[in-house]
Amino acid sequence: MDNVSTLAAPALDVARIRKDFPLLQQATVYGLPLVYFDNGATTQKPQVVLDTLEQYYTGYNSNVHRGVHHLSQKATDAYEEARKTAAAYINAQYSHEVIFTKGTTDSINLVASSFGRTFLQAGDVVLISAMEHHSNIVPWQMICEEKGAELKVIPINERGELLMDEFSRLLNERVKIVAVTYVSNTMGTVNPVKDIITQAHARNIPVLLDAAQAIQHITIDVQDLQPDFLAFSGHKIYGPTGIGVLYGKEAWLNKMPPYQGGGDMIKTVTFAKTIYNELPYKFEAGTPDVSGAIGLAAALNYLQQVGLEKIQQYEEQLIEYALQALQQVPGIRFIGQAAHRSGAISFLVDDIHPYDLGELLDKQGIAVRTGHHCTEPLMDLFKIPGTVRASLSFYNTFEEVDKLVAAVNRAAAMLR
Amino acid sequence: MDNVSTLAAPALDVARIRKDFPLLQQATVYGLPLVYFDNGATTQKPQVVLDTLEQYYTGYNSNVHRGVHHLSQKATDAYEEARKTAAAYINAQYSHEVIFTKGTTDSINLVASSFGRTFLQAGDVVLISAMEHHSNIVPWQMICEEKGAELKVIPINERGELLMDEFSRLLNERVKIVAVTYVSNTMGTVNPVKDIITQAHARNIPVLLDAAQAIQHITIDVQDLQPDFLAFSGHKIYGPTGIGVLYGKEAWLNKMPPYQGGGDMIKTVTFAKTIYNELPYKFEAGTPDVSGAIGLAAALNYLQQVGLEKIQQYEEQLIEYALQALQQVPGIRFIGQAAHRSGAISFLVDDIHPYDLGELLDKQGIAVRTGHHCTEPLMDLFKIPGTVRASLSFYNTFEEVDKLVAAVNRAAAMLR
Amino acid sequence: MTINEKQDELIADFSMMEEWMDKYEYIIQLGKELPLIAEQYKTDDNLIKGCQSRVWLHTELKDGKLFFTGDSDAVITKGLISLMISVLSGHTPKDIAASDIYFIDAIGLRSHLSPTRSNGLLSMLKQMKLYAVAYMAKMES
Amino acid sequence: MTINEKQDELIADFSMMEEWMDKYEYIIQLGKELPLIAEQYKTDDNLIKGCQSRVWLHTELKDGKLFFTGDSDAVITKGLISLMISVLSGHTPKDIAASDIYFIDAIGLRSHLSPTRSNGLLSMLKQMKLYAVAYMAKMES
Ligand SMILES: Cc1ncc(COP(=O)(O)O)c(C=O)c1O
Ligand SMILES: Cc1ncc(COP(=O)(O)O)c(C=O)c1O
Repeated sequence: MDNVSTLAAPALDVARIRKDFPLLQQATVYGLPLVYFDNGATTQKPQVVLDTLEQYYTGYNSNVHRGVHHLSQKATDAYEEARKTAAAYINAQYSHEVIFTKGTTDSINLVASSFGRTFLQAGDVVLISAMEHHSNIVPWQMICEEKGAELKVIPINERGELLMDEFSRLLNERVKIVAVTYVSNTMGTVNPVKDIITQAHARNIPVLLDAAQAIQHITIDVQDLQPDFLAFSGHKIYGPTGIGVLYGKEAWLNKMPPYQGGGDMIKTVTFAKTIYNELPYKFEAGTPDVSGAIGLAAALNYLQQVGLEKIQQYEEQLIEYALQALQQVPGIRFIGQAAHRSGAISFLVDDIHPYDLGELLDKQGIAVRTGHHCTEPLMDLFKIPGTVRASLSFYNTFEEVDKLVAAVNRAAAMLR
Repeated sequence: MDNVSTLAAPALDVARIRKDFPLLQQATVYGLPLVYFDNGATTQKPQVVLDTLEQYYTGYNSNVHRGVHHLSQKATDAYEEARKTAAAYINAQYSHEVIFTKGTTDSINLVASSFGRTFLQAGDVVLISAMEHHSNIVPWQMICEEKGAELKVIPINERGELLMDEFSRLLNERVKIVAVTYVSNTMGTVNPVKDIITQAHARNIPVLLDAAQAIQHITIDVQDLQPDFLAFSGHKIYGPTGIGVLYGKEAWLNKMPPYQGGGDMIKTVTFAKTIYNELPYKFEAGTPDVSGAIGLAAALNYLQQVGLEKIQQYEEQLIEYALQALQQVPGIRFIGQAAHRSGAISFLVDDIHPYDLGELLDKQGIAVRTGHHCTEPLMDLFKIPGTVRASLSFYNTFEEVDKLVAAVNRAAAMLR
Repeated sequence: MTINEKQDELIADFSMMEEWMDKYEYIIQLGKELPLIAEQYKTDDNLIKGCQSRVWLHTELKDGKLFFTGDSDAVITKGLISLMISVLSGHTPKDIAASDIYFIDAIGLRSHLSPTRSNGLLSMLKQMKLYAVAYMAKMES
Repeated sequence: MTINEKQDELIADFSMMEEWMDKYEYIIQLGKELPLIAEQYKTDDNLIKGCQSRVWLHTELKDGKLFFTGDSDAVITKGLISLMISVLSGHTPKDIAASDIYFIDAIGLRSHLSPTRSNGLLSMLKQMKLYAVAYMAKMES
């Protein structure tokens, strides 16, 4: 088959890129070189991230803020510089609109709890979509239950695309916030978030974007896109585990009460009355994950250096190639066939259990994820127990895709 | 002066210990070798912790739980092994009584929110002490305000010791939880927590121990001590930033609702109804800080290897030496003179502002902390703007103490 | 054959296969040959917790011996059930309860299976022993 | 002397001291000599935010020129106020508002001061310029 993607020159020199990732260079599985297609779950880290952590811990590890001594100053500077880097990466207007959290889940919980406690009342509606990750479902369920509010769901079509007409119909004055994923972690669907935000804003309804699966694939400019909140995880964008970002518009963050109490988030404390600090500190109680923030900034700088546009181009070539190559597998069925997609490819072969397929791919050195991918309601909708999900990164190669296809064929033959 | 501590042989070979800490080996400040006495704020990391992080990221970085592939299995095993290590370190009965959090602040907020929402009602009392860190004040203030409960405070004497008679008087059936620090981060007071727990339990009142400043200095056996909750931070016990532990008795944790919603903390999710996972996962929403947990376990193993008893013995020698040496400084005044103490030494010299003193110590290569140490109510009580705090670790030396004393003398002479 | 003889036989069988893919081929084959549970026993009661795939297990006592049947929606899991059944089925509750199941580790299954699957296998073993203990108690009373 | 001449003089003074401890000695000396603010002006209104120590600053206009007095509970901070005052006091609001304060960086104060202190210094500068701008507006109207 004449495949456009293979004919076009790859937008990146992937062989060179891969040298930056020590795990990709050295990891073997059962004696086979590792083929890592579980990037939706977490990504590998470039050497510069590890070096940054090492430099921090051997050079200037110290607690930040309020420190009178030299190391504390260096650590504070680096931590605040990391915030600026993250803010610049999404083109936030102010760096204090970037709150460092534990990850996407923590970010969404912060908003659900703090926004919810202030702005949600009995009878109000929180609008999510049918393809949300549990992390963008359960926090809203919890606050809705507490407040007597209702969770409503934007439905999708059989290709895994949002029904935008239904969305428009669901938007009414009862809706107090819309919380949707930018990119589906299970199906790779890229949602029309600009349209969603425009429609919601026309009714003065704020929008939270779950960008956990978008930030590493798509250039995001919050001043252009105008989300009110945006959440992502460091570990999914080539940074350390345990760190994440909540972007929030200053105006909203200022209106919201703190989420956690503790050191750094206060101005003055007496037993009678406590005055909260200003942004971003109001939302960062306790000693922050300094190494995590600095490591994340190193990852973001690395991506800028490689070039976001090139990464995006190459990933588009790769995903198109993978879709076309996988299509040749007899009996394959894609879960999610959106016109606009990124990152993840979910599939099933005949009636083979995804778990069996995943196990035999692993034994051939190929790491994929199987199961519901924390999107159980979506699985229920498609009436399937789960999928096999291959999720791609710019460090994956066309040859790795070929290996995946061969391994799927071999596994399917055994399991049929 | 005949100083017992200097005559006794040091319980540790500190020169050898220091070789394990790369930052201590190489860091200089203004061309001077660093003297790091800010261990109460955060501790330096032994090489084995850095190696563990490096091995994780270059060898088996992967998302944990539910993974079908080899790396995910390795990462899951290591993460759960880290939980067992942490559980064994405090002698928890079950490893699922150990919840990984962001740190002490996160741990206390979890309990304040989850316990508070379930067990606190209008008119109830939360009992804390006058020497608490903001992280063990503000979360309780927040939940008390939400529930209409009252925050009451165990007073202290002028030496910085809890008034245990007052404590007994304050204990009545309105008290629903006692939350106290094991060791004061500002004054180094070691509180009689065993007595506190016994008295509280006699009335069926649970006790939360803030062990942020205890876990690195004192051997803690939760089955002996019997706290219902215990919180500490990884970064203060020679582990990575961004990770911490909440220990909770199984019976309590099972009675409490989840704190955050997301991946991993659920068994099944539908839009209508979500069933929560069992312990410890119920309280660990989202991708955990895998590298942080593994790094923390490496730190705990390192401490076990050095020998907790030896560490404790040496630190006691060191603190006694430091107290006696500092006493020679003309005009010095200690804030906190408890009979039983550990870790931190707070002082003031004449009416010199602690901030000035700290700045000039820094310029002499000595890192201390100045200010209120996130214990503003305590500062208000003593009617001081803050203190100079030197906080000691087992990697500090007697010579470093001598340098501190000399530097304090020089700075005081300049500032008087 | 005793339970241990059956285990040793399985270990010998597996040791002849070098590649893990071959071992899986064998497990899958066993799965396809699994004596299927009668449909009426595929109830929620007979579901075993702790597996990513669903696993049913049913027990019957005949002439003082326990016989197992099972099923799963995943073929490899079926193969694992089949392995367990081939070792334990047809023995007395007492022997089953007292048995030391070492073939899983000896074959290397525990370290090669995905963690959820190997947890599932252990749940299965635990469940089978629980049944045995329950029948023992019944027979004694 | 113009504002810049005063800055250059300070830079020269500091460059003669090699050790940072000497520079601090000098700053502390300046602090002790600081023309103290009159007690009635040590109000919360005159407190500058963003310092670990407390800083008061008071302004007076005389013959078209601005004169500052200040105080702090910390001596080094007093020294820093003193530095700022020696540079800016006695100039017209216009000159102060338009001034480019480069001596802080040139002396190396920003990188040597603790971050809260250097933030405090910047807050102080900002406040002094704000006063100047306010007086300019007043004089024009
Ligand atoms: C006694 C005490 N409690 C709580 C904390 C808060 O710990 P973290 O900032 O690591 O959450 C600290 C450390 O600053 C502390 O000393
Ligand atoms: C779309 C989406 N949202 C949220 C999350 C949760 O991210 P984390 O587990 O890092 O908090 C994930 C990742 O699993 C995701 O894919």
